Amino acid sequence: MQSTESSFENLRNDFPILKRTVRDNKRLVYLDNASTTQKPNQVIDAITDYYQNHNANIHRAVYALAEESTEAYEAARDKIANFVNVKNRQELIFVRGTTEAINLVAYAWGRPHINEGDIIVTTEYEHHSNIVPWQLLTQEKRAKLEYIGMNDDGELNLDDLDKYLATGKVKLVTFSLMSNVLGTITDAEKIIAKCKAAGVLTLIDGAQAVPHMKVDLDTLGCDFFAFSGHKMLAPTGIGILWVRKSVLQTMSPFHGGGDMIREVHKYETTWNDLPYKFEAGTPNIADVIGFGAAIDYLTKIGMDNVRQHEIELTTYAMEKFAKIPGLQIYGTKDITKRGGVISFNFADVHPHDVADIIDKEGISLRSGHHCAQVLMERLNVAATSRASFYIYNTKKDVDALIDSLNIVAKVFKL
Amino acid sequence: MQSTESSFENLRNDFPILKRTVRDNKRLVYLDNASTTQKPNQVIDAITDYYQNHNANIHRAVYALAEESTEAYEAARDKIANFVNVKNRQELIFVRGTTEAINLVAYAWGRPHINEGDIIVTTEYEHHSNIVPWQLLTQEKRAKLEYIGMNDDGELNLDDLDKYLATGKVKLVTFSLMSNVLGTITDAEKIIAKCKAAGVLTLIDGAQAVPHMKVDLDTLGCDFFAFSGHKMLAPTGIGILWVRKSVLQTMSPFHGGGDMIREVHKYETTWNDLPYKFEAGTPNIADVIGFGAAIDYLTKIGMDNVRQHEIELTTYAMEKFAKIPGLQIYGTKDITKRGGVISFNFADVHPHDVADIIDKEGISLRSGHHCAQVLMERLNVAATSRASFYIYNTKKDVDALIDSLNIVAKVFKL
Amino acid sequence: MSSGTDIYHEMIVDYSRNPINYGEIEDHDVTFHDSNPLCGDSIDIDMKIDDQKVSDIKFHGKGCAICMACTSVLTEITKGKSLEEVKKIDKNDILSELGLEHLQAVRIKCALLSLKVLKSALYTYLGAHLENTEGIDKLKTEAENLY
Amino acid sequence: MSSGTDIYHEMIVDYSRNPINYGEIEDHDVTFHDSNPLCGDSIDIDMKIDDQKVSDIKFHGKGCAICMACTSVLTEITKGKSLEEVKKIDKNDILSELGLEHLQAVRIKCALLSLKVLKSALYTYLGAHLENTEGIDKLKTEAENLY
Ligand SMILES: Cc1ncc(COP(=O)(O)O)c(C=O)c1O
Ligand SMILES: Cc1ncc(COP(=O)(O)O)c(C=O)c1O
Repeated sequence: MQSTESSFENLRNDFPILKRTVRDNKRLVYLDNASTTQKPNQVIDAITDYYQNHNANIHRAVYALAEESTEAYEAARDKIANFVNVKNRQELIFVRGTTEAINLVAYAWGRPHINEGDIIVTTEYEHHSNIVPWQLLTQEKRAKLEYIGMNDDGELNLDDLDKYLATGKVKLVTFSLMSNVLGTITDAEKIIAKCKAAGVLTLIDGAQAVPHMKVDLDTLGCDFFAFSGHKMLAPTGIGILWVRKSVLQTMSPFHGGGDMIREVHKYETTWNDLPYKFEAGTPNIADVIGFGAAIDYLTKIGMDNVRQHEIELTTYAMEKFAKIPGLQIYGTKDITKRGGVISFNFADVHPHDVADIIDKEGISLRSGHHCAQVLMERLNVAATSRASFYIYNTKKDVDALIDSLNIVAKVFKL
Repeated sequence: MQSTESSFENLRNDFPILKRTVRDNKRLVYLDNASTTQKPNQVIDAITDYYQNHNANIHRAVYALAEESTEAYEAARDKIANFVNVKNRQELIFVRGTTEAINLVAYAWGRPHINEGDIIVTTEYEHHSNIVPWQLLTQEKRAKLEYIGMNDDGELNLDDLDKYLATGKVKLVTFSLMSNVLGTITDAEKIIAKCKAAGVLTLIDGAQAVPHMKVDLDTLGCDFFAFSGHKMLAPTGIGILWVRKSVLQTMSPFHGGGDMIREVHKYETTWNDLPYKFEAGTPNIADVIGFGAAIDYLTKIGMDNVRQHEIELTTYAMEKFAKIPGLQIYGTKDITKRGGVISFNFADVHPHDVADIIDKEGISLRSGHHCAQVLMERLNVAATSRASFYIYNTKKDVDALIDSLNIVAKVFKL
Repeated sequence: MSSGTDIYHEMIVDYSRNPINYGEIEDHDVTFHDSNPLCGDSIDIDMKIDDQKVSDIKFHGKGCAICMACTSVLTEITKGKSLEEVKKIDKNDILSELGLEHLQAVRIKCALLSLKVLKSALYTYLGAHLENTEGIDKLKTEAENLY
Repeated sequence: MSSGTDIYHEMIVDYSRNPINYGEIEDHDVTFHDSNPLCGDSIDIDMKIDDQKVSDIKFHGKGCAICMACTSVLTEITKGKSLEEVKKIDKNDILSELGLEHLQAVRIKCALLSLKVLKSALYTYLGAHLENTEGIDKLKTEAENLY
């Protein structure tokens, strides 16, 4: 597939929802992709096919359906391993999403390894799911949670990291590879290099990065990595936790139950091999298989093309935004350092009112704190409006957004 | 709908998978319903419709799609509340399945409430997911896990319960409402009455009961109740934890992240209202809605009819089984005290070999320990074969099973 | 103008820029804070109570135009009322005043956050000034049944 | 007879009822236990080692006909072999002996459980009898690369 506007225009046909209208017969302009993406027919059909033809519980039975479903489930694991360049499939654990992934680490790695006085370092632009689990853990263990600050362009101040590492007490540094509010792409290589030099583990929240750019875990060199399927064309309810094997081997079990055990006796139990030790109970089989179909779809497009498409759209949108008086964009303007997420405020109009008014024009835009209240405090705003793009968005969508902002200006007499 | 064999025969048309053949063009005879059930078109279509027309993240946005998906998601919660007669929807938490539900209780209720020397009581016929979480918890807290034994008919010996309650140290009694191996229906009322008298909380694993009989949580009177959607026509990846509000209010948060918070600051956070405090991150939205469709489907049939149909099938099967020399059935023969799950062993043939041979005839049967190794030890067997029925099974399916067992007899020269 | 912008009429826009009763009461008899976990709107209400009547009321916080307008209207309605009357203030009193009867579910939460804060403040005050402990259960039930 | 019952030929059925080398060795030089978490099959292998050779081998445990037949064949193959030769025993040595080359994935685990136990026993023995600690990393790598 060529990375031209017309080929991206064509793939809109794969997304049935884009054909519907909303409110007063308005064309749907879906710009909340950082929250969740729409699904192509290929993914929807994979789920349907699974239930119509193969559905059975996995791993335990010998009959035909069980054989087929187990194979499809494990094939999806291989596809995902390949997609983010993980060499050892035993390191990939299926979870509900990024939130469960990070909490799993906080419980199964954090509780055995974090002690009183230890420090966990996160950043000011994290999603709540990369803050609250560490608050809970550090409170329980009388450890400390510290924040890497950022400058006004939304770039991390790595001097803060040096300062914390120098204490010798840091056990984990955790950060998002792409901010879900500012779009900032974190300089992961630099952070990981510093942490490795200090013998400190790193966790990356890849929820925003993996859907929008090529990510290579083998070269990245972090120790934990989390992402969600639903933000990259896959169904809701499925995501990935990757953990380097040498670290995974030091983790306690998380959930107890079926499939994660080797032998259960009344008073003692032994554990199954990796990754199954961390996949207790009947997993979300159909959506794992749907995730595999989403990976196939993105692979066919090519992640470099996805990134290129978003760079084009974001550049176009930023130029248009710059011409609207009173419209303030947050984060860096350097397009090579940010993804296709644009947070803004429009004069003194509250983001909720912006979102509500333009919703009536068919524009689906997120307003609020975007699960990043710490960042809102840092930016000294109550909320922002946020437009975020994906493969099916076009310049026409950006134009529609700009037009709708004119209505906001009229209503609020700007 | 009338509870006649013919109306149950008709609803087979709703299940596309039942039309397919397996192995050498054999009719699919699906008898592993205790593991997971097949899905009717109504459920598959609900998922498809969600992705084709309404998909958006819930709770946080104002635009049209988000409004629709939030409404559908919360409507499913109401349907489920109604189905198991829960008066307060705040008490229903969406989880991946029974396993996650029980682990959530072990972490979020167990860790703040269980102390050294306390006792948690379970039973000998529990699924691993109602044993291992309590092993992990009691080991961490230096508490004790005790077992209510059972007689050779697979009925619990409640004298054991009395004995443990008499110590005054029991904090929780947990049991399955229906055994997934023996089919035993537990006398929950009696156990709960004893526990209430002793001021002890009760947890019920309803994974096998809710799909197969009317369950009324309002009259039952337990404190925690868990079940899985995929065992009752709903998609994989979705289940329910119900907790009595007064108990839920004493529980710590489980996962930290989006949607479960009220206000996040750098060093402290406050929690959202119930049930959202326990639903961190993007939930499995599509499958919640699919669960709602499954509830609609079962409600239309009527759970009393479901139970009646299974009683008829089980009676028929038990009579046929009784005539096969060397075939031993486990558990009570009293059909009013058991569900449509029949575990058996056939002479000296290992259950795996039984399952493998009859798979070639199209029969999907489970063999193994059924995630109940403690029970296998109690029965003094390595494994059993298990046939389990659901609404779409017919006497023809039972006949096919019986015929296939003749082949096993021939191969093993019985 | 499309139907959607109908709710953003003159009065709402004005109130959002010039809210009534905005500020703090230093020597308040009761204050309460709450926020909307979904959008981050956050409101504090301070009240002065004399003779079982709300002699003064002020609010501050951050919120959208709907939230600000509703809080303005609510505080205006509340001022001077007896505590028994405040108990009876209903969401429709606010919504109808502003023509917001048909708000969608998410926005209803913006519109009614201040009512929730007001009622919480009221029951906090009542709880703290109970003459005997007998009334506490009744109060609790009343408070629990609010939503 | 349908294709599926092909794997259940005479030899498999016989071995399942009358396994070879079944039992325990009281004065074994090494013993190892493992089980298949999915189905509960469980095997112990005991070995006597003399002059770097397997002078005796016995197994006990519970398993299906496939598991029992394969373990019988495996122990028969192993007996008398040098430890270096045991390292080289391959899954196909067992599967081909019993005509099980085309087993489905779940059943492969039944067929090869005993091979896993044998190799674990072997490396346990080798690890315990290392002459110096230098060889341990090589051993570990060999053991890790088994599956
Ligand atoms: C009685 C019982 N409890 C718990 C479970 C676990 O349910 P799930 O795998 O959906 O978490 C099962 C299903 O296997 C079961 O039968
Ligand atoms: C950066 C980031 N981390 C974590 C999450 C949480 O992902 P999920 O809700 O799928 O668990 C999100 C999505 O909202 C996100 O944008």
